[in-house]
Amino acid sequence: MIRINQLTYQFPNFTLGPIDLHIEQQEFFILLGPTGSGKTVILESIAGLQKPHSGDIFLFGKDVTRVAPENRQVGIVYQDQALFPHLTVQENIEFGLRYQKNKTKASKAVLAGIIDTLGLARHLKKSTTKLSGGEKQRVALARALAIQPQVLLLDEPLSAIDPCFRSDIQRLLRQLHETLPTTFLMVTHDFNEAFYLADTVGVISKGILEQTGTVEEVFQRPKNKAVGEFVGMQNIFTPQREGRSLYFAGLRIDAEKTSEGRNVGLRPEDITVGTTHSFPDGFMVGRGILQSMTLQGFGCEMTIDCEGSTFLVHGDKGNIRDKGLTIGEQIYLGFHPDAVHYF
Amino acid sequence: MIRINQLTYQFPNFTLGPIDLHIEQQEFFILLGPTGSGKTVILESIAGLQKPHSGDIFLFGKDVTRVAPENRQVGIVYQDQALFPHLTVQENIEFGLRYQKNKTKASKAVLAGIIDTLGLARHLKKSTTKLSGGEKQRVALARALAIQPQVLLLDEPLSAIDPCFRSDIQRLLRQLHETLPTTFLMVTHDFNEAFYLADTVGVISKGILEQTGTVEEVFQRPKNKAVGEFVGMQNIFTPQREGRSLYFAGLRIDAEKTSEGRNVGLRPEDITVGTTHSFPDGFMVGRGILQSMTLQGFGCEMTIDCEGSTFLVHGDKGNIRDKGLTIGEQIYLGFHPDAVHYF
Amino acid sequence: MVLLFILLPLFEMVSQPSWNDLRETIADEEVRSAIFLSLTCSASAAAISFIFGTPMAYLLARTDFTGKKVVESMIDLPIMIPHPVIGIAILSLSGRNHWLGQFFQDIGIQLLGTKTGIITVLTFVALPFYINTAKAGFQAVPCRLEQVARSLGAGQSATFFRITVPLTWRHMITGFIMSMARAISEFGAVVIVAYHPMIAPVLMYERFTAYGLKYSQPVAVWLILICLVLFLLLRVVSSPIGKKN
Amino acid sequence: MVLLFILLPLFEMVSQPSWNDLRETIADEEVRSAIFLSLTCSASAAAISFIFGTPMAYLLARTDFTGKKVVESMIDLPIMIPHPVIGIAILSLSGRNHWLGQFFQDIGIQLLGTKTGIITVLTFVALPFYINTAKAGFQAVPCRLEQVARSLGAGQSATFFRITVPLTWRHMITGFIMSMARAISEFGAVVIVAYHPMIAPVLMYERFTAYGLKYSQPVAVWLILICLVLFLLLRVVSSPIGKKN
Repeated sequence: MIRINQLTYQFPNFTLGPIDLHIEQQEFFILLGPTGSGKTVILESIAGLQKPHSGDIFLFGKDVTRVAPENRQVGIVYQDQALFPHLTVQENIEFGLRYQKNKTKASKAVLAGIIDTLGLARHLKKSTTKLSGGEKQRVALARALAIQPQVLLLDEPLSAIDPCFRSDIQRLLRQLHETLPTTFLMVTHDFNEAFYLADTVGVISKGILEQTGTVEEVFQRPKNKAVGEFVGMQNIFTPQREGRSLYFAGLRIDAEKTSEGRNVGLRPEDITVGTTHSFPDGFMVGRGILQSMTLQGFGCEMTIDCEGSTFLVHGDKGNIRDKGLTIGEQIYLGFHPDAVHYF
Repeated sequence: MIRINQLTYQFPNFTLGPIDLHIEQQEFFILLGPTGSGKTVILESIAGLQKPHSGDIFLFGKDVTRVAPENRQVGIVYQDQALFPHLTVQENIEFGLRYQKNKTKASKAVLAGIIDTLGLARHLKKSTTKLSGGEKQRVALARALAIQPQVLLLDEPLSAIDPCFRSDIQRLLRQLHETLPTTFLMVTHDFNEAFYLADTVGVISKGILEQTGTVEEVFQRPKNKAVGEFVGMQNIFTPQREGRSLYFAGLRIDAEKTSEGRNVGLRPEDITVGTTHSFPDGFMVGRGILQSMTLQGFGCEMTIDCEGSTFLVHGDKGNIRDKGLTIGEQIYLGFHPDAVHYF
Repeated sequence: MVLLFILLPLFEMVSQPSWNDLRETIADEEVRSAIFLSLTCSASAAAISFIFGTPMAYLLARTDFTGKKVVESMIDLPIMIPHPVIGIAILSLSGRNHWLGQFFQDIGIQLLGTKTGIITVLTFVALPFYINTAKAGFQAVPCRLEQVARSLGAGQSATFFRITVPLTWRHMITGFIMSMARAISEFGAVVIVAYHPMIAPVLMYERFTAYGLKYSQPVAVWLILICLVLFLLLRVVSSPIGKKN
Repeated sequence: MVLLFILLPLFEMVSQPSWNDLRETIADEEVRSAIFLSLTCSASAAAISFIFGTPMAYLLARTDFTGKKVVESMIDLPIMIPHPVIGIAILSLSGRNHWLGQFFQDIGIQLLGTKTGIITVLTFVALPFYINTAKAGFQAVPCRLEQVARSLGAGQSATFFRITVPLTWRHMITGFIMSMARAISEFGAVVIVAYHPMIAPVLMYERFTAYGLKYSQPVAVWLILICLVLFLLLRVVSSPIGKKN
């Protein structure tokens, strides 16, 4: 269990915190945030590699704020892997073993298991410089896991890897987390990774931890606009009062659900479009002008102007072709009221 | 119009080419390939910044193989932007102007238009070090476009930008290409970018240009396994002859369409799954065991074992939940015969 | 402790002579002209290094050829060679029984005991310091910036003066000052080529051998103060380079 | 042309003395002992630099503190200070009328005209070369590697010896050789502290003043050959560093 109390850092151009964070044992916690939001600093403070300006860090009930990194049993995997260039793959993986107190046969079996799971058996004698990005990342993982850490810290482990190999490593991380008794804490700027891997996520922005909760919670009920934008709600509007009701883009919303000055958010993929007014029962339906339509992969991205508010909509390419939409023409858009998020 | 004849390079660990390439005027051509496949070298040879080992380069009918870079009227935008750090944004953009022969008022208007389109007007007096990644990339674009080049070369312009801003720059590139009389040649390793932007694509791998054609052609009819894997066909099988027919994963395929020793490819998103045998008419249907199921963003990734062949399938999360699939159970998968690609 | 080892001797030496000694020494015409000669010869040597060293440094930073390592080693040679050897080597070349020395004498250039000789020797020792600093500066400018400038229509020399020089002038100035400081400090090579006209280190050596430690100290103090001023300049100019790291 | 300027004098000097002169010179007991003294004193100076300079270099590479620039400037001082001044400064400290000199004499250490004095002076000039090279080596090792080693359970000293040293020993050896070469080349500072016992550059200077150019050349050639061997060693050891760039 990791507990961080009122952790702060002061840098010349940047202030981090105060951060309060609680991570359960064996949880897979992902700290999400844009580049430069202070995520790596938090990891390094847990590993003891950065001295906090103030605040305390507890690992499994023990105050480790002043404990040297070598006595914390915390493994760390960096984005750039940081493999020891003068050692072979095997020497890298086994680097930490001699410092472990319980060098039993059991730990050797664990190590063999890790090497096997990560598919590194045939690379053991190689120099680390001969490996691909994905292989390097697996060596870095094996090296950190070899010491059987209580906590594994992952600093954007996927972003330096070619996209083709990213899903392999992702799957591997999921698998490792399921089989090992280790608590995983990973930082990333990609919310798809969080969606795939995390039990719990925290969103950090400009040094402030904006929201923590289960993946579903944070993605479906972002607490504020910053989190909303970060988890992919590209349609964010501020409803206006007209008479006794609140309106946005010509649509009336239930005044019970929100109040003036707050925002509503909609994901582009939750909106469907059509040339007629026929939408499933209970849908909120708006009318607008199709302004642009761009193909993207197997989907299509549209912008639709509804009474001055611009909606971004993702749709299925084939679906849209069938409906025969034309730019500049009137179009209907609809969505289930549950797809509207209030924050 | 760009024409490359038998271009080759010899590097200590790498041989490129011979490459033959023909790009039409005002085309948006994208050269796709993994990191280290020699894409940047091709761009630099067109710009005159690398001397080819052998081969010729023609721009608009003129042999420019031995022409100095400053006389080619070719703009280049690098992934790392390469802005001049000692100059302001405006000085960067206007750097090339004094070397242009036709300094008319018209070109000033064009410049103003470019600055406007790229939204740089309020940054002109700033130092380039104060800009974000996306802003820097826009300055680099403006600088290259200011000299009104015949050809604009783009070296992975999106990969160094935070994912949130990538789509903005993508839209901008599309818009610029539509309004300017310039031929665009971009290299990237991300096939989604190619899908969104390109008229024509070329796939390069290990120094060899494997296939060129329209986006649809290359994506739907990859010429060989290397291209197939690169454009997202994660299910590639080699059918086996049994009696007079060819089979893969227990499915019989039309012997007219392929021959022994060739491959079939299927995209994960073209396959649908179900617990019963009910699929639309004409679908090819196989039976297998659901081996794994992992949530990913708003979708779900499954692996299904069909008589020894493993299929990777992407599906809609809600859809799959409704069907109540369980790991280890029997499951049916189906796809339209048109979704099968032969190469 | 390392710092103490370097600073203590210097500090003690500076603090030993009285103000009176210092004032008397600087009033001495011989001392003043020796220091002046030291400064002008060093500055000339640095200027020559700048003119001939800049293209060489650029070439070494931008191109890659077989034997580049050998060339770099050769440029570093003057740092390693014993100083009197340098003086002897240069004199060997200018002797009357050597064709080059003969040629120089025919056009009126003499090295032994002349200002020209001093400057030649100082340039020899100063050159590597300039070239290495300037080379580091050129290497710090990404090739890509120059390539983009070329693609925007700027020719080779326009690119050099509008892109490369603005980004390396600090290194160039640092190199100039370093090579000048190195030239001022030289004694062993100069004393062989030209005992007269007397540069400051030679004068100081003469005073030491003729009158003893006490009389050489004030000259040393003056020389050290001048070096410190140069050195401060160096640090002020080069500090923004340090900040970038 | 720059290369010619550096190489021609050296080449001409090496080619002028006959084989006979060279053989006679090396047979001379005085020459041999001077060269031997030069080598041992320089090696001692380099070794002292290694022992005290390594922690200093590591500190400078890994920590950032206000006044770091000032400290770095001070370490560079010996490069810039005129060589006779260095000699005079060190003598100033060891004189009988100075408390430190008094202390040294009480414990039996004397600098003027002793091997100890020579080594002290040579360490003074050699130290910056070692520290700067070693510092560059330490800076080239990413902090992250050390951090990861710490997180894997290795203490500070285990990390230093298992990670840092294996990745910097080339730089350390290069620094050792550079500081030794710099020490061998020194003349101006040594001649003030210790004319006797005579190191090679001093001997050469004496032959030059006493007998003229022709008699000093063979000694110079021998000295230069030894420097070249050192130098080749330096390049052989440091070349893999160059390849990494």
